[in-house]
Amino acid sequence: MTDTKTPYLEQQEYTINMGPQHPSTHGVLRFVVSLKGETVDKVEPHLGYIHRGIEKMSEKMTYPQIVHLTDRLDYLSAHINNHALCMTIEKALGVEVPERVQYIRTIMDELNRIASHQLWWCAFGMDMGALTCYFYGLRDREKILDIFEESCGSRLLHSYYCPGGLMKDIHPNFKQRVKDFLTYFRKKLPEYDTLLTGNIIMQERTKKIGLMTKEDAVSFGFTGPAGRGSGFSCDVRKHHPYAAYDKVKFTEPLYTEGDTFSRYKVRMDEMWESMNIIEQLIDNIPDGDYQAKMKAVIKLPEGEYMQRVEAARGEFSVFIVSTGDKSPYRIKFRSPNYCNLGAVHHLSKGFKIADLIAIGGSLDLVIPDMDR
Amino acid sequence: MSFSIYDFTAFNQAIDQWLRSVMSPGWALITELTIIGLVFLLFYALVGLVLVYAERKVCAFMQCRVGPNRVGPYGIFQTIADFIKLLMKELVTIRKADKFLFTLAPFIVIIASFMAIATIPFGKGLHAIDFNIGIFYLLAVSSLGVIGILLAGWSSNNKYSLIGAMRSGAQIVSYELSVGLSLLTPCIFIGTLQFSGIVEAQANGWLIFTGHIPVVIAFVIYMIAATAETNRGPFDLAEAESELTAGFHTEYSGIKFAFFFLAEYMNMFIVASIAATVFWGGWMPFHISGMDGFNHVMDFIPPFFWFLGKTIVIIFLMMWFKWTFPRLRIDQILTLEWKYLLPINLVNILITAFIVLMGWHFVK
Amino acid sequence: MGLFNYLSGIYKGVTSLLKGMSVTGYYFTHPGEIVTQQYPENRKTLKMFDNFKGEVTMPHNANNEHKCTGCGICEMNCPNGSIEVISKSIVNEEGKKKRLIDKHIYHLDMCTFCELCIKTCPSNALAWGQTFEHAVFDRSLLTKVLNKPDSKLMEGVE
Amino acid sequence: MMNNEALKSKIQALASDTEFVETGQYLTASVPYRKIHAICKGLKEGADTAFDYLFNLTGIDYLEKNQMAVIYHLESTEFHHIVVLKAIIPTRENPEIESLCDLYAGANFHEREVYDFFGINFKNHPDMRRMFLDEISDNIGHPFRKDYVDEVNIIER
Repeated sequence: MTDTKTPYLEQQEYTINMGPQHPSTHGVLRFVVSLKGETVDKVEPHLGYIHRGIEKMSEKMTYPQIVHLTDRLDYLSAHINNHALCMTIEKALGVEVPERVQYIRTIMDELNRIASHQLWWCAFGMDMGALTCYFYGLRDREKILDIFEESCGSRLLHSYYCPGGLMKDIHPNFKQRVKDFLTYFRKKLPEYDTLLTGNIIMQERTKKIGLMTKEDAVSFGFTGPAGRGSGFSCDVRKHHPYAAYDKVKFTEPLYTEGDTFSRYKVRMDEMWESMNIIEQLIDNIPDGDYQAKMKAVIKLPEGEYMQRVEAARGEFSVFIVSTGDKSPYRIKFRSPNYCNLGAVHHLSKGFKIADLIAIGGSLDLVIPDMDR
Repeated sequence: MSFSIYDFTAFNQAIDQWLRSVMSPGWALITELTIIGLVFLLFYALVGLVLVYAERKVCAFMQCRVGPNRVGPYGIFQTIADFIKLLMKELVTIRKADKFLFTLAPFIVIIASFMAIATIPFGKGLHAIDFNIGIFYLLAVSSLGVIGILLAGWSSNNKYSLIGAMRSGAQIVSYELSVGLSLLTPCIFIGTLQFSGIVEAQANGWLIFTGHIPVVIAFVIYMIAATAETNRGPFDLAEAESELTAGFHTEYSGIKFAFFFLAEYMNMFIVASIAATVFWGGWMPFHISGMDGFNHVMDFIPPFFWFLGKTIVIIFLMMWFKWTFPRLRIDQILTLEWKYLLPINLVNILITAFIVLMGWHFVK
Repeated sequence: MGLFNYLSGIYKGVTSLLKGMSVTGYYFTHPGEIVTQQYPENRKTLKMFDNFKGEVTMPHNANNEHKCTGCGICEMNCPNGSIEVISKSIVNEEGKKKRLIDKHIYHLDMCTFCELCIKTCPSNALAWGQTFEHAVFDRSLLTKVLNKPDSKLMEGVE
Repeated sequence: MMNNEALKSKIQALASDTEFVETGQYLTASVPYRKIHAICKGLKEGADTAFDYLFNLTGIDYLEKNQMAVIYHLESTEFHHIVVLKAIIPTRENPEIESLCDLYAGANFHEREVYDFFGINFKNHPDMRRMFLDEISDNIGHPFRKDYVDEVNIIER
């Protein structure tokens, strides 16, 4: 059995505070790291610096209002979070969402996934010290953000989905822009590989670092690209398909090494897969309404509802306990980052402090998602 | 030799004689030292400003950006603006820091780089001092800088700084070996440690062209080791901004930080100029033996520009490294040194010695 | 064999590094690839997308008329209280009491751009504005009154 | 993949006084809270159930019924069947339930979060500390409880 204990720090240890303000914790996460020389002995995450109590706030809000709060969890996969909440509400109400909405949602989700992975790639490169990656990744991400801005109106926190459909229809340019982006990015993605993946320094830095076996990954609930790097087949899109994912063909990249490099490779492969998915859907968006008929005031029937989706960082799920009111009695967001963070000590024990940064980068931590 | 029009020896001697004629020899020496010091100080500041600007522009172009472009045309006054900002900033001292050492550290770093610049020949007769043990002196002096870094890390009373300083210590002490041994290869070929001698010996062709494969290998090793010695990416572990925030100079601000900053760029300039001098012939113009017409044309370009041009190319190479590669880990850095560079270097020196023994080399 | 591995490792490492350098070298020598936008200079040519969510506005027509009936649905739907509708009751010519909007106050500093007010407005009185340069020195300047002074309700809007 | 009936009988065998709700999406079992560890152990180790993946753990505060509940979502990575276990603790004063940390490593952080926000104490948890609010001074209570009052930060509209 894995040592799940996050140990108390003892007095004599050489500890450093990594965070709350540190260049590579990507937000206000604080690791208290106990070192033996350069080797990491214990890692203890301290959370709560930006906890906003979204779950508590949601208990006073109507369902359509909660949607915009889910954006602010994992802000890099805002569409996907919206999707999860909207699907939960739709499922509870038994609303049939138009086919067009399903397709658009799937495409948007995948675009969001690519954008998120691009940002991960550049931030990972930056964590490793290759600053140039950062600009290449952001440059390409900009194209996706333009697509989002044209259709949804904003670039990061879209609030584009609403229970029953979409806020507004896609822009007429949408299809063309997505196709342009795909041709553009298919050319640029191999460049990422030449610059960073193939680089001997990068490979030496990441291979056999931050090891996680499949059993441990399952036990930790280590989902998403991180889990798939350990051979844990955890793709919700594959196992519990939603939206239009049952209509497309895609493979789930799986690596069995369970090290930082395999987590890296999974994400790189996922970008290709996402492009494949979009390509299969973009020409077949059916005509129709962009919104199913909904009541003006949404009240969920009494009961418990759950919807799982595959966000860019792992499994995101929304759990709603309703008492038949217009706001939920209890809403819980199962955020992938929070569960992945639980494994940081397990992953980085015994490795160097520089490896801790690489491991953190390979988990792609987004702090607001943990500090819900 | 046809480049005598650019020979500064006579010019220097004229100044020397004039000074001695107007004052006692002792005062003349002091005056000369002061003048040289002032000239180098000016040069130092200028090179620092230019290199910072150049680095920003180079990395910007590599990253699909335009870089600084607001202060002055093409942003050329950006570094001056930054320097003024640094001058005006508050000097933060930490309560539990060792105040004396904390203040001393940046000076040691900058003095080390300042001393190293003295031996570099910018042109014929254009150097502060021409030791007959030039390279030896340079190696000795340039490794003083690590003391400053260690002091800075220790006295800051900051754990990040301490880790950074210790990394830097381990790294510089190791790479000092490679720098020294890789500079030995050309010295064996040429047979002198004096910089003027090294440059003169390359009159008929730069060492990198005439020195067989060993010199090329030595040059590559020198480039790697020199990048590591100056604490630049991909070997910038001492700073490692994603791991240690800013490493040994985390707690420094204002002009003290500017000293570290300037010293980093000066060190880069120094190691690049050594590479240019030892491997690429210093201020020696590009000559192809047998083509006199071509050689004469080359001679008309002043040696100072030859020297600067070569240095700039090597500095650009170092910038290119920094903005392309991810950072190494501390154990990998030491592995690279002790498992790869050092054995190759030793074998390389043996081969060089063998070549010289057999008399197969071109350099006289 | 060990020596061969050692040397091939060096060769592979060096080639991978050179490949990486070729990418950055390519961009260094191709200034056409620069993507930076010169922001304040390009204000004239900078056009936001049609759907861009800059701020909530209340479109008025040429006669200074808007469509807001003052029903307060936007205020009710706003998740963070960015909208306050202050309505007044007046008696029209026929002697009927009618609710009319006095002030439609919009706190831009609190707005999260969730679009619920615009989507739920029964008379489509609100729309997105395209301005995005909201930086001001005083926070109170971000509190805006959306209906223009002396504006009236458009004919035929109930 | 086991169907709901088979799962029901499995859980029934582990704890006889289990009630089932099947109206929702997943099979929900209201299990006696004292037996939660035994049930999860049985479900995890059973060869045909193999619930090895705890993907969600939630606390709920039922103020009117004077109950707290912990809800476990379990999935089998082998068979991909899902079961929801609902352990209702019939008190709001120092509620206590067994920890699942030794079965699921991921439960560690989930349980700390539930402890932090709901004040449900998990027995045998290796590190029962507050997760998010540990930097704040003590006695701030458990903010996700329905009767939590914070006059400064919670503004009722």
